[in-house]
Amino acid sequence: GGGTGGPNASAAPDGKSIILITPNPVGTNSFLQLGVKGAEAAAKEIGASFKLYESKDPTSIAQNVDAAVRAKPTVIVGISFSFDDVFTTVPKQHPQQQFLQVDSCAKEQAPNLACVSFKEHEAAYLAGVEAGLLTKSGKIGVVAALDTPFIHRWIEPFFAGAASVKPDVAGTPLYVGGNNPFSDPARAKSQAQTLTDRGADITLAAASAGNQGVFEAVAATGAKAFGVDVNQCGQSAGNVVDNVLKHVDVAELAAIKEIVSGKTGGVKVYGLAEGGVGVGALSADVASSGCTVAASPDVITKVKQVRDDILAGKVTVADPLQS
Amino acid sequence: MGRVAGAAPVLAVVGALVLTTLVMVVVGVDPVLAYPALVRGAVADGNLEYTVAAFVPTLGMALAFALPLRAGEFNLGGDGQMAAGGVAAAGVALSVPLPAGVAVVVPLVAAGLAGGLVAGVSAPLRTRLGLPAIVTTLLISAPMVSLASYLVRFPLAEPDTGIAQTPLLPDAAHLPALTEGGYVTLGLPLIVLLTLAWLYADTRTVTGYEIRATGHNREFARYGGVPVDRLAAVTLAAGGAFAGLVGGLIVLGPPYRFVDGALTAPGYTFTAVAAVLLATARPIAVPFTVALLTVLQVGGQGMEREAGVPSQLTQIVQGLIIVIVAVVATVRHLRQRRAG
Amino acid sequence: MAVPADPAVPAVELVGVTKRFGSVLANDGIDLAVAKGEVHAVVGENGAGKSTLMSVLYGLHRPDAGHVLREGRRLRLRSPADAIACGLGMVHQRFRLFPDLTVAENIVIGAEPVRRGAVDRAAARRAVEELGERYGLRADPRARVGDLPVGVRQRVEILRALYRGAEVLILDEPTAVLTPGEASRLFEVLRTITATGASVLLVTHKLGEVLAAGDRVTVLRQGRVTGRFRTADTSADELVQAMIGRSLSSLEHRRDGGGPASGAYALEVRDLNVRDRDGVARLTGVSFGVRPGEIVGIAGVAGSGQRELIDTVTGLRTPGPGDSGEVLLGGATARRGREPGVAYVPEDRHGRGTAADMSLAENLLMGDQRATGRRTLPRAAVRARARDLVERFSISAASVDAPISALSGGNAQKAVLARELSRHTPVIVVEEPTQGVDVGAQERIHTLLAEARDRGQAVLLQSSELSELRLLADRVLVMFEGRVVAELNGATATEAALGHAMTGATP
Amino acid sequence: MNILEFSFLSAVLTAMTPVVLAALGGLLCQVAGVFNIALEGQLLWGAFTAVVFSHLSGNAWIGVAGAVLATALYAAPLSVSSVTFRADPIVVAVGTNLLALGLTAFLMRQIFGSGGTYTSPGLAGLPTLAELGLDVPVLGPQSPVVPFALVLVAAVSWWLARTRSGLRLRGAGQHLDAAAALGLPVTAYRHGVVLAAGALCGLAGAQLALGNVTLFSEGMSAGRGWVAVVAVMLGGVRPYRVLLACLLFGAAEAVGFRLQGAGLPQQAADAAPYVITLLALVLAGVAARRRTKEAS
Ligand SMILES: Nc1ncnc2c1ncn2[C@@H]1O[C@H](COP(=O)(O)OP(=O)(O)OP(=O)(O)O)[C@@H](O)[C@H]1O
Ligand SMILES: Nc1ncnc2c1ncn2[C@@H]1O[C@H](COP(=O)(O)OP(=O)(O)OP(=O)(O)O)[C@@H](O)[C@H]1O
Ligand SMILES: [Mg+2]
Ligand SMILES: [Mg+2]
Repeated sequence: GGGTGGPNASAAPDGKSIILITPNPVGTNSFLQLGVKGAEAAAKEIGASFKLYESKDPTSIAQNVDAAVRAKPTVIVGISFSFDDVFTTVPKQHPQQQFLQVDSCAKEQAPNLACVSFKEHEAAYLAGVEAGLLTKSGKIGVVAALDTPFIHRWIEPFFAGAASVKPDVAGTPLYVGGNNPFSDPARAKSQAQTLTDRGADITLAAASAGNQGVFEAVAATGAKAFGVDVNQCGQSAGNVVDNVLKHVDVAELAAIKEIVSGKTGGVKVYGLAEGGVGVGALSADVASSGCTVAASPDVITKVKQVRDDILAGKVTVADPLQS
Repeated sequence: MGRVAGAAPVLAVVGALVLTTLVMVVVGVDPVLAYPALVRGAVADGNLEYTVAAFVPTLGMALAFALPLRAGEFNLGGDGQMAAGGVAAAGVALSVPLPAGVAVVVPLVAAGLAGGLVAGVSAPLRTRLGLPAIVTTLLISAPMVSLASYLVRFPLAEPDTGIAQTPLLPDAAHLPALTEGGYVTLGLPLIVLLTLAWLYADTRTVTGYEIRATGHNREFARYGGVPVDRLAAVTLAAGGAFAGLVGGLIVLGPPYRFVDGALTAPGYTFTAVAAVLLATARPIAVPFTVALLTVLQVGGQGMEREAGVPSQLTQIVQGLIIVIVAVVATVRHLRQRRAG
Repeated sequence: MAVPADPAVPAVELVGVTKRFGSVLANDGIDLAVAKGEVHAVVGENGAGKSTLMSVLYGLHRPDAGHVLREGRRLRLRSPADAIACGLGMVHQRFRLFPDLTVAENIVIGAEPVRRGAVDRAAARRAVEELGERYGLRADPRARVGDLPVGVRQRVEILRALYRGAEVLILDEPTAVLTPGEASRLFEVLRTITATGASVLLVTHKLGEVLAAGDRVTVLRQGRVTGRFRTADTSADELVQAMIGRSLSSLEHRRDGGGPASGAYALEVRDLNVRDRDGVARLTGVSFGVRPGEIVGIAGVAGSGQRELIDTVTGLRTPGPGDSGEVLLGGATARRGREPGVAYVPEDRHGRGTAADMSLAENLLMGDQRATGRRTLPRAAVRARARDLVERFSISAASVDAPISALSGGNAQKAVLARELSRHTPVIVVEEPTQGVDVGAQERIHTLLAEARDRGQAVLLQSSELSELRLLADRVLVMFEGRVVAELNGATATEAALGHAMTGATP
Repeated sequence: MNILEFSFLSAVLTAMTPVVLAALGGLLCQVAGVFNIALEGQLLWGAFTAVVFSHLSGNAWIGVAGAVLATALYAAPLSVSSVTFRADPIVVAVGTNLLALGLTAFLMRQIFGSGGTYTSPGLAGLPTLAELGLDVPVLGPQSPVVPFALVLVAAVSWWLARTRSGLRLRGAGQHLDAAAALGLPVTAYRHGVVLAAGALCGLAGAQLALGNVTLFSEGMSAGRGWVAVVAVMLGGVRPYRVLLACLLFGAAEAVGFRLQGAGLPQQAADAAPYVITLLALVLAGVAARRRTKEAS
C-alpha cells in the first residue's frame, strides 16, 4: 500500500509545488513525455512536489486548470497550443498565481504568465541538410502522426534543408492518421514502407510511438531514418541517421527555475542560438550517440557550417506557421 | 419482484465498490483517499460545473442512440453526426454575422440539421437497399469525422496557430452561461427539456406509441397503419439531430470554437450507448445511467489529481464498474428465470 | 407400483402430473396412458393445460408432482434431450426449425452421420429420402427450410422426430396451420406411423379430426381430466360437454331475414392482377364485391392467391410494377397504404396481429391510435378502452398491462378480434378466425362475426375450415391459381362441392 | 511495376491480418448469435501479452502462445457475464474495452518500468517466411501467422459448413431453444465461441505486436478491432465474405496511403476505406434490387 497522506507525501503547507497539465493523456506522446521529464527535473532541483494532470479535451483542460489554481502551487505549467484559450483568461483572474506555457503563448499575455517556445524549424532544416547530403535516390520522406499546422514546422524545413544542398530532391510527407495517430506503429511502418517502395531512402519519423515502426521499415530495406525530440538512434541501431532535437525538458527546467527565483512573465524563444533545438551532429558526443551521421564527418562539417550561417543570419529558415 | 428490482442498483454499486477497492489495494492506492477524491472531483470544489458540462453532451448522445432504438434502429454513428453538427454550427457562426439571440439559435439549428441529415442518409439505405442502420451509421461516421477535421484544418482554420481549430466564434454566438465559469450553458435546460419531451412523447403520444410498436414488431405496426419506413427515417434523423445539436452545443460553449478532435476525444458516443443499454428499455432510467457514468468519468479525473491515482487505474475502475453494473442489471431476469 | 392391468404395457404413461405456474394450476394430478400403436387425442379449452402436459412429457417442464413411465419404466426427464433419448419426439405448434439450414441438416442435427470428420451429407440425404419414402413425407433434403411452405416445414419436424427414433410422437395443434388437404395427408402419415407400432399424442381443437383420426381421447378442463373416451363410442357433443361443461347452443348464424343482401358494394375488387417479385402472376383478373350485411367466404388450397388478394384489399401490399386493377371502398378508389376503413383479423397472430412484448392494452389500441384525432394518448383512456374490450369480448387476462404473450392462444385471438370488430368499419377482412381456438371460443367468434354482419358490416372471410364457411358465408368464392374459379352459395354448397372446386376442376 | 504490385498486395495482407483474425473471432460469435464488440480491447490485450511473454521467454512463439491463452482468459468475464448472467454483451464489451486500455497501460509501467512504447533489440519478433527459407513474392516478408490466418479462414469456413460441431453451432445461433431442446450444449457453445474469439484476438494481437512490428505501445490496436466488427457486419456468418470485406478495406487504406503521397489530404485518406466499403455495399444493394426489378 502506498501514499497514506502522511506529512511528507505531498507539498507541505508552504512548500513548493509544480503542477503540469497536458492537453492529452501523455501515453506514447514523446513530446509530452519530455514535458513531464522537464517538470519532474525542475521539481527535484528546487525541492518541490510534482503533480501531473492529464486532460482529454478543452473542457477537461479548463477543469484541470481550475483545480490547479485551487491547489495554489508555485507554478502551473501548461503544455502546447491547447492552452492558448484558458491561459488568456485564467492568469488575469489569479494574479498571485504563476503560470508557464510551454511551446506556445496565449494571445493576450498576463504578467504572471511566462512562455517558452521553440524554433523547431531551424533544427529540422539542419536535419534536411544531412538528408540532402546523404540521399542517393534523391527521394526523401516524412511520416508524421497527424496533419496539424504545427507538424509542418518539421516537414517543410526538412525538405527545404535537403533542397538547399541537393536542389532536385523530392520530398513526400505521409500522415499516419486513423484511429490513434500517435500510437499506431504498425500503420506508421506501413506508411514508411510506402515511401521506401517509391524509392525514398531517407525518412523523417515524426509519429510519436509510430517512430519505431518507421525505423523497422527502413531497417528492412536498408534505407535510413531520422528521429525527433530525443536521441532515438539507440532504438534501432544503424538505421537512424540523426535526430531533430527539441530540448523541451531543458527549457522547461530553466523557465521554472527563473519563475521560482522571481523572474516571472515574459516570452523566451529557444532556437539554435539558444541551444534549445538542434541536431545530434552538432553535439560533441556525436561519436557515442549511436547515430550513423557520426560516420560521415563531411556531413557534420557541412551541418555545422549551415548552423553558423543561420546564426549569422546568412540563411533564414522560413517558419511554416508564419503565413 | 419489486424488491429485487429496487435492490439491483444497490447491489451493483456494492459489487463495484468491493471490486474496485480490491483493485486499489492491490496496486497500492489508498481507498480512503481515492473515494472522497472521486466524489469531490465530480461534485465539490466547483467541479460540479464540469460534471454538468459532461452530462449535457452525454445525455444528448444518449437520446441520439435511444430515440432510433425505440423504433428498432441502431444508431452507432453518433461521432460523425456530432462532428457534422459541430462543424456546421461553427461554419454558420463564423460566416454569417447575426444579431444576438439569433446568433445562437441559427448555428444550433444548423447543427441539428447537419446531424439529422447525416443520420437520415441511413434510412433510405435501410428501406430501399436493406442495409442495416447499425452498419451504415457506423460506416458513415468515420468519413464525417474526417470531413469535419478537413474543414477545420483548411477552409475554416484559424491562421497562425499550431493546432487545427476554427477562430474564436463571435461573441453573439456564445451560448449564454448559467455559471461563472461558463461551462454550464443554456445547453443544460435545453437538453433536459428535450429529454422530458422525449419521455413524454414516448409514453403519452400517438407518435411515441407508433415508434414503440415499430420497434417491437415492424409488421404489426405496418398492419396497424403505422408508416414504419417513414418513422424509421424520422427517428434516425431525429437521433442524428440530437447528436448534431450536441456538437453545436459543444462548439458554441467554451472555448467557443471547433477544436479538431475535441468532440470525439471524450468518447461521449459509446458512453451514451452503454448508458442507454444499461437502462434496459426503460427510458426513464436513461438520465440516471448517464449521470452515473458521467460522475464516474469526471470524478475519476478528480481521483487522478487528488489521490495520485494514475489515469490508467481510473480506466480500469470504470471498465470494471460498467461490467459489474451490466451483470447486476440482469440478475433480476435471472431470478425470474430460476423461479419459472 | 401397480403392475399394469392391460397385457400390453402402455408406450408411455403420465402419472399424477401436477404443474403450477405461479398461481395458475396448469396441470392438476393428470393421469394419461398411451397404448402402443394408437393415436391418442387430447382436447380441452384454451388454457386447459394441454401444452403444459405435453411439455412435461417432453422434458421441457419439470412437474411439481407426478412422473412419466415409458414402457413401464420410470423416466427422469431433465431436458428434451432425455426425452429424445427415451424415444419421444415432439412437433411444436411454433416450429423449432433452423431457417438457414437445409432440410437434411435440420433433420440430422444432433445425430449426424459422420464420415472422415465431416458430416456425411450424402448419407444424411439418403436417410431423409428413405424416411420420407417409408412414411410418405416428401421433402427436398437440399432445400433451405426458411424457403419452405408451412406444411413442408411440419413434415421436416416430423421427419426429425422419426429420424431420432421417436416411438411416441407428440403433436401440438398440428393442423392449425394446415390446409384441409395437408391435414388429411398428415393423418395418413400418422396412420403409417402407428402401423409400425409407434404411438401418437395429438393435441387439437378440431373435434372432427379427433373423431376421424383418433383411437382414444382424453379431455382436459382447468388442468384436470374430465373425460376419457374411445372415439368409436363417443360424439362431438359428448366431448364438448366434457370440455366446457355444457353443450354448444346450436346457434343459427344465418341472417334472420334470409335472402342475400342487396344494394351497392361496400368493398369491390375490379380486375385485379398481381405479380410477385419474380414476375410470376399471383392474381389474374380477380373481380368481386361484398355488400353491407353480407359475409363472402374465400376458399382455396394454400397459395391460390388468398394472401395477395387480402394484402391488396387491406392495403398492406406494396404494389409492384406488374400490378393492375382497382379496389373500391364504398364506391371510391382505396388509397395507398393501410386503409382505415377496413378492419382486418390476420392469420398470423404472432407475426402480424400482435406485438408479443407490448401490453394487452397497447395491443388492443393498434389501428385506432389516431382515431381521436389528438396527438396525445392518455394512458388512463388506453387502459379504460382495453378493460372495456376485455369485458365485452370476455377475454380472460390477469391484467391489461401485462404483455399479450401471457395470454393463451385462444384469448390472444379473441383480443385481436375484439380490436378489429369494435372499430365498426364498413368492411372487415377476417383470416382463419378460429385457428388454434377452442370450441367454446369458436362458437363465440362465429357469433361475433354474425353480429357484425347483422350490423351491416361487409365481411370477407378467408378460412380453410370449410364447415366454417358453410356456416357463415352467404357466398363462397373459390380460388385456384390466382383466379376465382367458382362462386358457390354458402348455405347450399356441400363440402364435397367446395373441395372439388378448390382443385381447379370446373363445376 | 511488378514489384510495386507485389509490395501493394503484401502491404494489404500485413495490414489486414490482425483484422482478419479478430474478425474471424467476431464471426464465430455471430454464428452462435452473440454480438461481440469486445474485439478492440482483446486485440490490444493480445498485443500486450504477446510482448510480455516474448520479453520474458525470449521466444516469439511463446509470446504468441501466451497471448492466445491470456486473451482467451481475458474473454472469460465477457463470456461469463453475457452467457451465464445474460448481461448485455454490448455493455460488457464497452467495459472490457476500457479495461484493456487501462490495464495494459498500467501493467506496462509495472512490468517494463515506463509507459508509452516498449521495445528493445532483445525483444523477439516473429520471423518472416523469407527468413525461414520460403522466399516467395508477397508472402516472403510476412510472418507465418499471415498465411496461417488465410488457412484459418478456409478452415473455419469448411468447419462451419461441413463438420458436426460446425453445423450444431450454426443451429444454436439460429434457434437457441430448438438447439437446446435437441440436447445440444448451447451454453457451452456460446462460452466456447466467446473464448475462441478471445484466442483469435490474442493471435491477432500477437501478429500486430510481434509480426507487423516488434514492440508494444499504448492503444496500438488503434481501432482495428472496430474494423473487424464492421467486417463481421458486412460479411455476416460467411468467412470468405468477411475476409473479402477486410481485404477491400485494407486495399482502400493502402490506396489512400499512396494517394496521400500525391497530395490527397490525410483526412481523405482516412475516410477512403469507409467510403469505398460503403460504396461497395450500396452498389451491391442497388444491383440486387435491379435484378429483382428486371425479373418482374
Ligand atoms: N410458462 C408459463 N408460465 C406461466 N403460465 C403458464 C406457462 N405456460 C402455461 N401457463 C399457463 O398455464 C395454463 C395452461 O396453459 P397451456 O399452454 O398448457 O394451455 P393449452 O391447453 O395448451 O391452451 P391452448 O389451447 O390455448 O393451446 C394457462 O393458464 C397458461 O396461461
Ligand atoms: N401465461 C404464460 N406465460 C408464459 N408462457 C406461457 C404462458 N402461456 C403459455 N405459455 C407458453 O407459451 C408456449 C406456447 O404455448 P402453446 O403451444 O399452447 O401455444 P398457444 O398458447 O396455443 O399459442 P398459439 O395458439 O397462439 O400459437 C408454451 O410453451 C407455453 O408454456
Ligand atoms: Mg397449447
Ligand atoms: Mg394453442
